[in-house]
Amino acid sequence: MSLILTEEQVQLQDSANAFVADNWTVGELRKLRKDTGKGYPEALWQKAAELGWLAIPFAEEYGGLGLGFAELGVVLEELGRGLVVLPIVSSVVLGGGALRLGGTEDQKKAWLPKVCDGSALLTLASQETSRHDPYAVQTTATRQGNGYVLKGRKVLVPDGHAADAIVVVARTSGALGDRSGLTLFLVDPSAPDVKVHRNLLLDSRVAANVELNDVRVDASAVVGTVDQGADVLDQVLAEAAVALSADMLGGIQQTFEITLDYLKVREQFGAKIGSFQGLKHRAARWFCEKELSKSIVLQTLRALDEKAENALQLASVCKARVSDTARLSGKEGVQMHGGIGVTDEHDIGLFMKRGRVSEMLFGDAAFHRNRFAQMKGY
Amino acid sequence: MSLILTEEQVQLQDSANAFVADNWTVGELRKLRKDTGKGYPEALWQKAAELGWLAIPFAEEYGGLGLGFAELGVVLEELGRGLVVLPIVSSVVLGGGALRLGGTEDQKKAWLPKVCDGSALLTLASQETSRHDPYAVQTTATRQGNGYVLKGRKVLVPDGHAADAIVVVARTSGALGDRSGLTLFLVDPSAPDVKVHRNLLLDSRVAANVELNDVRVDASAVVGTVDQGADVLDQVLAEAAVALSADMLGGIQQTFEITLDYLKVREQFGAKIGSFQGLKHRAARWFCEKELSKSIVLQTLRALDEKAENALQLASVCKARVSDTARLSGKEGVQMHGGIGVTDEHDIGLFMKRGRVSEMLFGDAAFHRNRFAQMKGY
Amino acid sequence: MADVDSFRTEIRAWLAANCPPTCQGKSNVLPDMVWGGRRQTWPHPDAKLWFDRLVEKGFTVPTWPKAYGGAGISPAENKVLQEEMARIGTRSMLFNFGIGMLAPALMEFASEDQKRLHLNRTARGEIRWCQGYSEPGAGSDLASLRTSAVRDGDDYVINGQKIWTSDANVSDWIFCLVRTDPEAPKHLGISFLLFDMESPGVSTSPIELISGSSPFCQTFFDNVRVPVTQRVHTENRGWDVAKALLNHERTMLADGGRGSAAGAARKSLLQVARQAMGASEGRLPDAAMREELVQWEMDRLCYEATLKRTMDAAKAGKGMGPEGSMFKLYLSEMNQRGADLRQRIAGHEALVWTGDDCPADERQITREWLYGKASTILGGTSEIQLNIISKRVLGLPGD
Amino acid sequence: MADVDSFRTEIRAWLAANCPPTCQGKSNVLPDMVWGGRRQTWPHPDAKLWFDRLVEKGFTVPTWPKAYGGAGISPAENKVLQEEMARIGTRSMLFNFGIGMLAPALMEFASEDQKRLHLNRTARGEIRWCQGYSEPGAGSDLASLRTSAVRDGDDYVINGQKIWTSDANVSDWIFCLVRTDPEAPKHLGISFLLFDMESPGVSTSPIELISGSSPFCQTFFDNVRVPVTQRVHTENRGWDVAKALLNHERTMLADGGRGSAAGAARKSLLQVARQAMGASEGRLPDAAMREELVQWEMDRLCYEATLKRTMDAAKAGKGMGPEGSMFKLYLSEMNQRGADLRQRIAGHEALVWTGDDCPADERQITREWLYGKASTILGGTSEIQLNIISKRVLGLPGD
Repeated sequence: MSLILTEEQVQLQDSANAFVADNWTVGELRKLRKDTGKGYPEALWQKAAELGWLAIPFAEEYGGLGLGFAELGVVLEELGRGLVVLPIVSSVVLGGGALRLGGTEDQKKAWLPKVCDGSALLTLASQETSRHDPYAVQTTATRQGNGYVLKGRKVLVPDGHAADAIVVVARTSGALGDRSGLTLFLVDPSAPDVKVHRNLLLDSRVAANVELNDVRVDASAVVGTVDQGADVLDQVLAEAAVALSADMLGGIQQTFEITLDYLKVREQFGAKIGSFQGLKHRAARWFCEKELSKSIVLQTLRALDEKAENALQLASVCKARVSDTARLSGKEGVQMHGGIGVTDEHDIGLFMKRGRVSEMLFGDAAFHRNRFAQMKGY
Repeated sequence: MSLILTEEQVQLQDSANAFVADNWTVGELRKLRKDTGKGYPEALWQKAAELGWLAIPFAEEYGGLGLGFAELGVVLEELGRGLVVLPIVSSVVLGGGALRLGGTEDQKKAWLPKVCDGSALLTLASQETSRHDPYAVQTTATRQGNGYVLKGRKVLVPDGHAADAIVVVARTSGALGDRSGLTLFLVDPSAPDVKVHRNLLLDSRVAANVELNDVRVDASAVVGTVDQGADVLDQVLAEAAVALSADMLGGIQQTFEITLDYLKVREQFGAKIGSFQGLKHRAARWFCEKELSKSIVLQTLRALDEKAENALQLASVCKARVSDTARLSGKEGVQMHGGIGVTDEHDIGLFMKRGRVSEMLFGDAAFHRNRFAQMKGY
Repeated sequence: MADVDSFRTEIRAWLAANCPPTCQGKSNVLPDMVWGGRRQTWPHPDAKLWFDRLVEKGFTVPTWPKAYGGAGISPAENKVLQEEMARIGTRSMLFNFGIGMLAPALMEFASEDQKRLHLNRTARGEIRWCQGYSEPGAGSDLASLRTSAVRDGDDYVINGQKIWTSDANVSDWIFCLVRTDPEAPKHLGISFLLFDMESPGVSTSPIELISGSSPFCQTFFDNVRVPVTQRVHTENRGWDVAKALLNHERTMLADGGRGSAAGAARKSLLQVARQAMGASEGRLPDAAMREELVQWEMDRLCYEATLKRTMDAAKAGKGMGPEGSMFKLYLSEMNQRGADLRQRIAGHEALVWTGDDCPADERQITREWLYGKASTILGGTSEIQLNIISKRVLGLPGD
Repeated sequence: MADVDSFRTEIRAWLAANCPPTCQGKSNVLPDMVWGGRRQTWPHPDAKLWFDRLVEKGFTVPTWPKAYGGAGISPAENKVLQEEMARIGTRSMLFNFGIGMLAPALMEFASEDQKRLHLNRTARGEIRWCQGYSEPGAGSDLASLRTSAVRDGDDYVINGQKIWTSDANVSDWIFCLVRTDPEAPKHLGISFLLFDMESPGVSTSPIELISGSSPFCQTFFDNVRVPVTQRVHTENRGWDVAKALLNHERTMLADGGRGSAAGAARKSLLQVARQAMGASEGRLPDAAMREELVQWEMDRLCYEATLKRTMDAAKAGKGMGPEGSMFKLYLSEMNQRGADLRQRIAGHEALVWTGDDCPADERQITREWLYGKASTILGGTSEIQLNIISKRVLGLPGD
């Protein structure tokens, strides 16, 4: 496993970079605050689909490109650099990923080609508690006739308001907090007993709370094995954490570069502020953290592709480290900009906000350190 | 409660300061490494007794001065500033404190006057595990006839090799880790079944490991109430943690001042190194930590004297904060001195070593944060 | 003590006779604060009545001299006054930047005429003041300001721009630093002026922050004419006034923070944590978060002890001096860290900016976290405080 | 690939014919390292025999040109050689500062005669080198060194003092920075000399550290005569050589740390913790310590990944450059933090310096912790690394 980009990956990076430059400015985020529709630019979504990005990790028989997370990571990093809002993690990694890993042949045939060409948007409804806790599932799925009845409330469902299908995690047995007893179901959000609340997050992305009021689904809606849903869920959430880390890495790098440029031009007390050791040494330490984050993202993306034995451990190392670095970057980026950094007018605050939301999605640093400790016997 | 020194306390401070200047240099510590006797300068011990310092917290009827921890703290801070080695915490706070708090009238009459005039040295044998854990007591005391038989092994008994009597914590009932079931006994270390191993600590102070091989004691040796020894033990250990914090505070302040002086004279790259923001800002932050440490020490000493409801909580805040600041001081003190700082020839390393040992005695920062969390319901 | 006791008797009698019952107790009609000035409104006529009586006695600023609108009482007597008002659940409501920051500087630097005029009007709540210090290009290097004041007959003509002017759009007068000598070294060409915000040529525009709308404004001066008599202290020596004023500001921030931010955070951090993560065997289940919370709480207690120690020293006649910078630095960073922790603990609800299905409390946590990012920047960045501590407290050489 | 395969066959045959069985496998008679030089001793005659055969083939420094004592093989071939030696459990033992640091600088700056002489002697293990850089007064400001070299006929006469000379008391030759022009700007008056440590006027004295005795020495020069022919590169341009050498040193430290310190710490941190605090329901009971341990372990993994990424980039032809400073900074601080953690976890046993009732392992932990304090100072302080990163990597302006 080499931790540098192949020639093909460099080309992909260039193309993603050009895509962002041609189609998007960070300032678009301010407009999205007032948007009440899908919450992402639909024309861009179509272009991303045309470029094949939504097809990256899927097998060719379902319309995919048969590539891996190493490639998806390259794209996400560039989009993160530009703070582009597109539901790739939701549809390709979460919803599409659950089907890729656990779906029946029928489910895959029905949905994955649409995920790949962008004509359908999938997502995952997992979280119920304030803080990420994947087995704390109270939503129940009760067997009834040839199907199940789902009842419960999900929060922070990424792009749930715009989804065409939602993979819902429900409890079919066991007690709150048990790893076993979870089952995944494919649910149609337009069904009459599903209620979707659209929430604008602080970084202008959108997530939904989803109420399931005795929603009836057919037995064919089960994704993966009944009661063993955690096998798929753990993998999907780890993949989402790593994919999101790539997006965060882009934001971290851009925050660092914007700030470094500022340190080189802003003058105070008759000198460039970048000449003050007080700021300079902090910038150097921040640089080290950024480089370490970059390395662990590259390594973990590849570990997922190679199905390495320690991939889930690395995913926790990756998300914990990148979350900490994102927090540091948000803090230093704003602080080093001084007054202008806390105005809504300047972009640096937008990077901090995106980093903050991502930090807390799919488990924050504390969650992943704890998880790593359990896996490793600490 | 005022957090500034009274006039009498300022006088006491001046007198302790003069005592150190007249009788001691930090370099004496290097000699103590080769000492195989009591491990502290006996002539100074006698002088300290003559100045009344050993009598500070005891009632006048036992030869004491009837003063409090606020006063003892003033003395310990100055001794800590000079890295003076005297067994005040062992004899006055630990051993003497256990008798003061839990001793019978006979025990007090027999020992406290001798503690006050320095003719006897007391200490406490509590710890058994690698890390401080006051209820993890495996040493047993089994009832036999009119007395008890003690069996077990104690570690890190401060000045245990030089003690005339040792208060030993043993288990009379309950299981390992239980708070109840502990009993304190006054043990004669010269008894045939007691074996004392003298250990030189890394900061040139001495502690002992004590083996109790079926040591017989009379029922009159019990200090406090059988099975309820933790009531006295908790208080004694808290008082020792705070008293030691005062000593550490002295070391922290001296480390800071030595380093600050060095920053003002040492030149590199044609300038005083104290003019570099990289060091300057760190010195300023260190200053803040030092000031916060000083405040919490002053407050906690007074809370002990006033028997404040939250005194034990404050003791944990105090020891945790001062331990963290001592670690920071040792680290910054040595690092800012550069190469000379890691040589045995320079004093700064001696301050780091004393701070390190003190950091770990009577519970390190992690222990006290955990304890505070439990007391406050976190 | 006899004096104090008789003063207490006197105050009780005066309160009994003058404080309307509607202005006492828990459900009184008083507004939280009276900022004063031409925009002041009153929720109830009794509140206005009570305020007028306070003004008449000099009790809005009790320790100021009577000649300047105060009551001329001692700190000890003022303590009694505050205790007695607290006892019946009433208070003196006047609060604005004029009292805590400008007034001490005027006492030290203004002419007698200026003091009589401006201190009296401030004490009577007739002026709400704002502060014209920062400029977009200057930042931490305050003294490099460029707003110009050019002498023209008996007036200065002001042109330029200020930023971070709190409440400029609702204030009456401004105390303002301007450059009167562009040739002199930067600290020696600055003057300190007072003028009416309704003067022709003054305009303001509110600043939106990352946390949303804010009390801060940009303020523009386009040929604003200010009489020379409204300059405080010698021409080109305004930096002396500014420095004194900044010291008062830091002291006020350190002390003010005590009741508000730290206090509010203390009440809720553990509560927020319990609500978000519940308890397992009586403890917070997330050990990593628990550790961070405890560290924060311990820092808070140590900070409180330090504040108390400094106040005790001040009472004993030892002034605060440049350590004020330590309080600004530590308090702002500690509160920022507390707000960060609270937001992280609160979890998903605190990520929601707007939405129909989310509690307002959590949304507020996020806005406070963002607003707190300004606390280590505005009023002197943490880096400036570190410079001040290392230079003025530690005596380390300049860069 | 065909070439590599045939090279492998060739090597296997040579090893089979030349490597004594006593020098293979787990219980071989080889010393850990051969430092070389006049004090070299051999634990077993076979080890000497094997070493001589390695020297003869140029396999102590396989990638060096044959003319300088190497085997002139490519990096790919060297990989095969190392693999094949590892396969039978043998190795090339030669290690000293001459190989990793001095030799690359000589290759770049020395005359052909100097290269032939010194590189060959180094490759043959005839010289153990030490480094004469630091001076007591100079510290991080290396270039302000004051050891003087005054021209006298065909010699320089050296007077002055060096510090932190590792193993000076057991080394044969020194590579040394001296001041040849006291009037020039400090970087432009330095020359780079090589000379014998047995020259009259050289003396050494070991330095005791806070951790106890150490390999470091002070080295004194009292009218030491060194032929001008032993100067490398132009007079007064020795700083060019020094800079190149320091870069190699940092690279070596970053890479060397991988196997030793970080590796050793990894094996034992969790073990130390389990031994000192046991486990409760399979987890370390002290949650605060557990959190610190996990953070450290995660940092270590991220550091390893970064090292790998850089090596992968180097393989692809992208040099390391000034990022070397990042590795020195991060590795030394991470290992220092690891040593600190280990000592704190070990508890009371690790507080004991000497005593008859305490395990040696724990006493060793304390010495390592203390010795680790030097790692962020010697070989360039962390502050110097931060300066280098901000200037040379980030392009920030100088102070």
